[in-house]
Amino acid sequence: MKDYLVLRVVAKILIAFMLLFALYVQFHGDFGPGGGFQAGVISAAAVIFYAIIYGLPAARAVVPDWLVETMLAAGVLLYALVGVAGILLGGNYLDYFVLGADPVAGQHRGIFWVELGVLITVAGVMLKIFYVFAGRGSEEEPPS
Amino acid sequence: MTFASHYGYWVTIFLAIAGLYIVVARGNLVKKLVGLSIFQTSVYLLYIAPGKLIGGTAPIVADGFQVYSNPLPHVLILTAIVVGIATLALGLALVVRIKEAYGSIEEDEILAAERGD
Amino acid sequence: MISSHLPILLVVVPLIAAPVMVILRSGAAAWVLAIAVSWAALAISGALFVQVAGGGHVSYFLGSWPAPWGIEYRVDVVNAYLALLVGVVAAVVSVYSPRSVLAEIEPGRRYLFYTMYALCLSGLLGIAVTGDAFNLFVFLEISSLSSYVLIALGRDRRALMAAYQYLILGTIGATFYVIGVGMLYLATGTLNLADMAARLAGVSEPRAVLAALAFITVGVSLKLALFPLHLWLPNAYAYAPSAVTAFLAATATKVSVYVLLRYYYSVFGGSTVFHALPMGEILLVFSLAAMFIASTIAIFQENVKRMFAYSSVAQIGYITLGVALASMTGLTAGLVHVFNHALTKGALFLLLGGIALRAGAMRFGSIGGIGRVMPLTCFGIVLGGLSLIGVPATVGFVSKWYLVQAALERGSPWIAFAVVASSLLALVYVWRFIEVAYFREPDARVSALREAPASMLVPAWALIAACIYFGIDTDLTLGGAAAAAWELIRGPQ
Amino acid sequence: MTPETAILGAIAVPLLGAALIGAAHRVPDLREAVTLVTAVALFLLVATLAPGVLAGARPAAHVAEVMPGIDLAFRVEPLGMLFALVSSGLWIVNSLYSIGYMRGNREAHQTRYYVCFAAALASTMGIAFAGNLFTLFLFYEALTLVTYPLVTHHGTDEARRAGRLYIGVLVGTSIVFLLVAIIWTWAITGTIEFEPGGILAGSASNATVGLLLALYVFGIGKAAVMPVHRWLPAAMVAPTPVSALLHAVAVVKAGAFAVVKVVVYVFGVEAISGLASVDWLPFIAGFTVIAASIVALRSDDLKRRLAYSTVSQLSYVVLAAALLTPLSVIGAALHIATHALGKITLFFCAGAIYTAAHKSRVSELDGIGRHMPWTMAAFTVGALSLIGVPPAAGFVSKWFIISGALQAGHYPAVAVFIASTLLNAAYFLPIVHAAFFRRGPEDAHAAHGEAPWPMVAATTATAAATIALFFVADLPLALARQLSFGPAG
Amino acid sequence: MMAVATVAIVVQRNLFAVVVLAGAYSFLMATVLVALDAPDVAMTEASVGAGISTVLLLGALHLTQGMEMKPLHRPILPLGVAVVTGLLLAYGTLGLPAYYDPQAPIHTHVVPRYLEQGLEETGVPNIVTAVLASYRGYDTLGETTVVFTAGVGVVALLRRLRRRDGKGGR
Repeated sequence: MKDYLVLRVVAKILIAFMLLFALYVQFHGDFGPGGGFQAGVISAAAVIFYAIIYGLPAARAVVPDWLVETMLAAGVLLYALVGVAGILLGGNYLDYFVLGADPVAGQHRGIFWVELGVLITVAGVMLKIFYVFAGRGSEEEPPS
Repeated sequence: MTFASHYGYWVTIFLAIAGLYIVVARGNLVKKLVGLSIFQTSVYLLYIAPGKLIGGTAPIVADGFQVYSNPLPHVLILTAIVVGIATLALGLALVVRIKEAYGSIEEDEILAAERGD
Repeated sequence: MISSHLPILLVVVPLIAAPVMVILRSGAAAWVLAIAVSWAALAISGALFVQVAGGGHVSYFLGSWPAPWGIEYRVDVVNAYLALLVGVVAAVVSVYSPRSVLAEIEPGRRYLFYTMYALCLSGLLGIAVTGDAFNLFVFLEISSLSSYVLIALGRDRRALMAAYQYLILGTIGATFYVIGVGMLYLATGTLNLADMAARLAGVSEPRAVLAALAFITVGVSLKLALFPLHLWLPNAYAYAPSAVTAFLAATATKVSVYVLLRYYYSVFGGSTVFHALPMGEILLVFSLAAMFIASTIAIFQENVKRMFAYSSVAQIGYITLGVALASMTGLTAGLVHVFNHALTKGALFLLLGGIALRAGAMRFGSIGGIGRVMPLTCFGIVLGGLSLIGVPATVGFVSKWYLVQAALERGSPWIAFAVVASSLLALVYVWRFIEVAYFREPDARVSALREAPASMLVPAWALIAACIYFGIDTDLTLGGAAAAAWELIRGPQ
Repeated sequence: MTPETAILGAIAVPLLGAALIGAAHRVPDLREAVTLVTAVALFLLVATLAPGVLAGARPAAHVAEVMPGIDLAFRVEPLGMLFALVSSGLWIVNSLYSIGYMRGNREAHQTRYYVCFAAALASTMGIAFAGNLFTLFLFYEALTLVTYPLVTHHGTDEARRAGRLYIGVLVGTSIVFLLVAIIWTWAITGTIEFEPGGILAGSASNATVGLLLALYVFGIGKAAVMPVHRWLPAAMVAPTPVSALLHAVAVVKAGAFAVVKVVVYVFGVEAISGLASVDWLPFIAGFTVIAASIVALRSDDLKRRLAYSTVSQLSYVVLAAALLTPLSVIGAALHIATHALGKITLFFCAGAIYTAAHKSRVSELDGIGRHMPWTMAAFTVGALSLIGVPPAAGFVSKWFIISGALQAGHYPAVAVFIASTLLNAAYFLPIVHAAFFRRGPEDAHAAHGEAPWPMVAATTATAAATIALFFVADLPLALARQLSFGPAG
Repeated sequence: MMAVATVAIVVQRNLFAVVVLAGAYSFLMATVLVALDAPDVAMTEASVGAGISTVLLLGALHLTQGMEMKPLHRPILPLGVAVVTGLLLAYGTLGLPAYYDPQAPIHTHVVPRYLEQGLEETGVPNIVTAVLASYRGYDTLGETTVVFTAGVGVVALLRRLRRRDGKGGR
């Protein structure tokens, strides 16, 4: 597919929108449906889409393996550390109340960070799995 | 309690039976996994369906709504879904390795090969 | 201040270590971390045990949300006893692992191996300390997924198939568990175990509860490989990397036993399960079947690891038998056997790992006369085997004593005879190993072997020594088991 | 030295010896020296306990509480004292003999042999001094396990089969019957201590007592009551000193000892005498006595003949204990000692013959007395002792047993004793006769003379002891009396 | 319709078709979930069930094989197992409170607090998010860990190493 100009152009725009949508889902999760997980999936999907259009190597160039692997670890770490922060600030584990000036603000901050953690890990894992599966397909076009 | 009041459960039950049947009966490793995820999805309904309330709405607090459907099952099932997909991914990875090791993804053929080992 | 956070630290320390290992991407560093967290787990669980040994329990509200709205960690002597067991095994295995990992895992995978190990540990501990039905499921999955991977990392290609089968059956089991929990939730509206128990009293319609009991029993029994749901276990144990086999054999099934006990006694209530329902009789039948059939199968195995795997199925039968007897003595017997069998089997599989490292093969045919070239390893296996048989001054004897006593107290001597008779089957398969190891002339390949490295012998022998020591001084094991049994029988306060 | 340390020492010394022997495996002379020293030390250690026990003391030592109410504890009472004295004493001569035998036959794995031997003695002491059923069981199993390498010493297929039978029968019976019996006792009475007068008295129903007695008697497979005797003849594949250990020093004696001890201290002689549910035991034992003697009579292999003679002689002890009269119990205790002396002598002779002349069949022994006078003289003494002819020690114990039987008015038993005595004579005397009064094919014997001196020395020593014991039977008698009549008696 | 899809999955032996059907099935499931006022779940189910798992399955098939063998043995036992399970489910569910019963314990216990104080306690109007991230945030940590575990696991299993890999054993 690498030489369908239209597709490539459309894809570029589309991917931009997908990422945007991902962020929307992420931060609008407080008010509407959605949250870290869905956002992660979508942003991963964006990259996967990119890989499908431009081929795996190109995608790997944009989002290199080491980054992905770090992502999938970093997310969990972030989440877990938010919990530890709760302890350090004198609360229980995953206690958000102590994170901010007043409880609700603390809750907000806590939820924000953990959702971010979820996003990172989920996106990382999805990408990683995709890479690995596709990479195994002896470098040819991954299916779908 | 009437049959009607429980019809939602019957879907659950049907799905559970079908899924479990695929898992146990079919020898194809991929198909087993598909069956497994169907079996898991049947649980989603078991949890969520009873959470619905007549005239209720999605549990997003806003003015003008009093009755909300039960959010807790939603949360649990979100987790369950994630666990399901994680299991599926892992299972598929295993299947790929098995295919490379045995050259087949049919249980019977593989067990036959193992007897050779 | 820190002491109030022990329950959560127990779980989170290994959980945090895992991603760090991935980020560091170094086998050596990962191993150092693994050792650190394992010993940390041991220390924390020990401290917890001391905290609750006197009775009573420690509650920990995650996110400071009071139960039942938030998730509660609830540690009484039962969990602590189990966590301590997991801690001990983890500590030993972590020291043991590097040598076998070097031999069995490709360099690029080693840090991933340790990551999985840390996750598995965290999952098991999470199951042990949580007081929330659904949280238990989540951690069950963490430990399960990681153990599938750990098993699949074995060298033999059959390890892959074993892991796959375990994945299928394990997931079915977990799903059964979730269904059970779902019914309990729909019937009571809560997920907190203690709260659930309290509200179950007010549930008029028993059928949902019965079904839940059935689903949870079946689901967990799949996990603990209660005969005839053990089909995944022998291959999984036989072909997994040595360290993994030892770790899982000593912890995973034991944790499942705990879950079962927790539901029977702390949620449904012992009297409901064993007096209103024939649960005891049902368990009794399956336990006896496990003891005899599995032991008999073990006798005819050609692969030593597989033989001891089947013996595990049989030994699990002993544990559930103790549970099935549903008396203070019986429960004590079951719980003490949880600990004792963990020690014994852990030691045995660690030592077999030494043979796997040196000889490569595990078939009786290819290790004839190995006792001459690997004296320490084989003598250790002999001692472990004696503990399986239940020779006095080993831990196996203590368990057997209490099982028989419980059977006699229950007024059914035939069970007592069944217990001792089945241990004769153990005598047979253990002796099979002894004769192969000592009476066959070692062929050229065997006589070229060397004794296992100290880094493997020392941890393994530490466990063997424990098998002997706790066979003579039973204050800790028996005391803990008795306290736990009492806590369970007394029911929720 | 306090009695307590002496008791613990009796266990520790042989173990220490075993360690040293293992350490000295490079230097055979040193190794054997260690063995002898250990043996002597052990005997002296045990001997220090005797006066106190004779004076009525019951020294005890508590090691650890294994399970609530179940201790690892020792308590020396007359029977155990007697047993300990006999086996520790015989160990000295046996070690001496072993040195000759193992070197004479160039046996392999000699270090392992001596180590296991010492370990076996440690377990025996444990059995002898056991203060409760648990301790008894513990060391009983230990003895089985440490003697296994001795039985299978040659590592041949035959040895392996014998080993299987040995472990299978001994561990099997002990776990399936003995262990259950012990736990049952515990469940009924709440104690497993050995108490004068018994612990079951009153707390167990008539039928239960009978069942328990069966469990104990057949659970203690080492007592080789038919039908659980098969392991003993099979174990004959082992080197002769091992046979001596099995038959005289430790194993079967431990069995007989355990039976007597259980009857006296768990059931209580008075408590169960006359109970209908225990009548069967004398007949089982009596049957074993006769049947085993007949088998012995019909077997041409010398060691096999001796083995079956042991089976029958052991059932003397069981039978005597089962008669439940004070005199017969004394006789039982004594017979443990006297049979030990007689039988070890006979085995020494068999081994000596094998070593010197490489003969193991009765039919080959014609005229051998001329070449091995000392050995065959000793053999004669041993044989007389087992038959029960004065002036050999066997007479004393048999006297008490038979008078016990008469006292009980148990005439079947009396008949058994008389018949068996005749049988004993029938399977021993021909050997003596052949050895001395028949002349064998000359050329065959020209080759050999007496066995190596340590063996001859040991043999003559035990033979002499057999005679001596007849004249100075006071010590064992005194101990045995206390068994029936308490310290006062 | 879901039923139809399921039956089709059972009978269909072309695995690609099975996968596609599974995707369709997930979409249907998602719509049902929306109907049940569970938009979050629906969204996830759609993205996961219809999206990721489909991709994964296709990827796996691409690496393995497309057709399923005809099963050798008669599936009596499996059917039995499945049906027994179903009956047990039926038995249990019949004992459960009827649908749409506001008095059912799940509506009267625990949850009210989420719905009533959730907003002021966490400041998050989407109660699902509130519960997910805060009240039961620890579950979500576990969930994330599960994902992480799966990711690392897949890497551990499928990563290509310099040495030939995948071939286990001997």
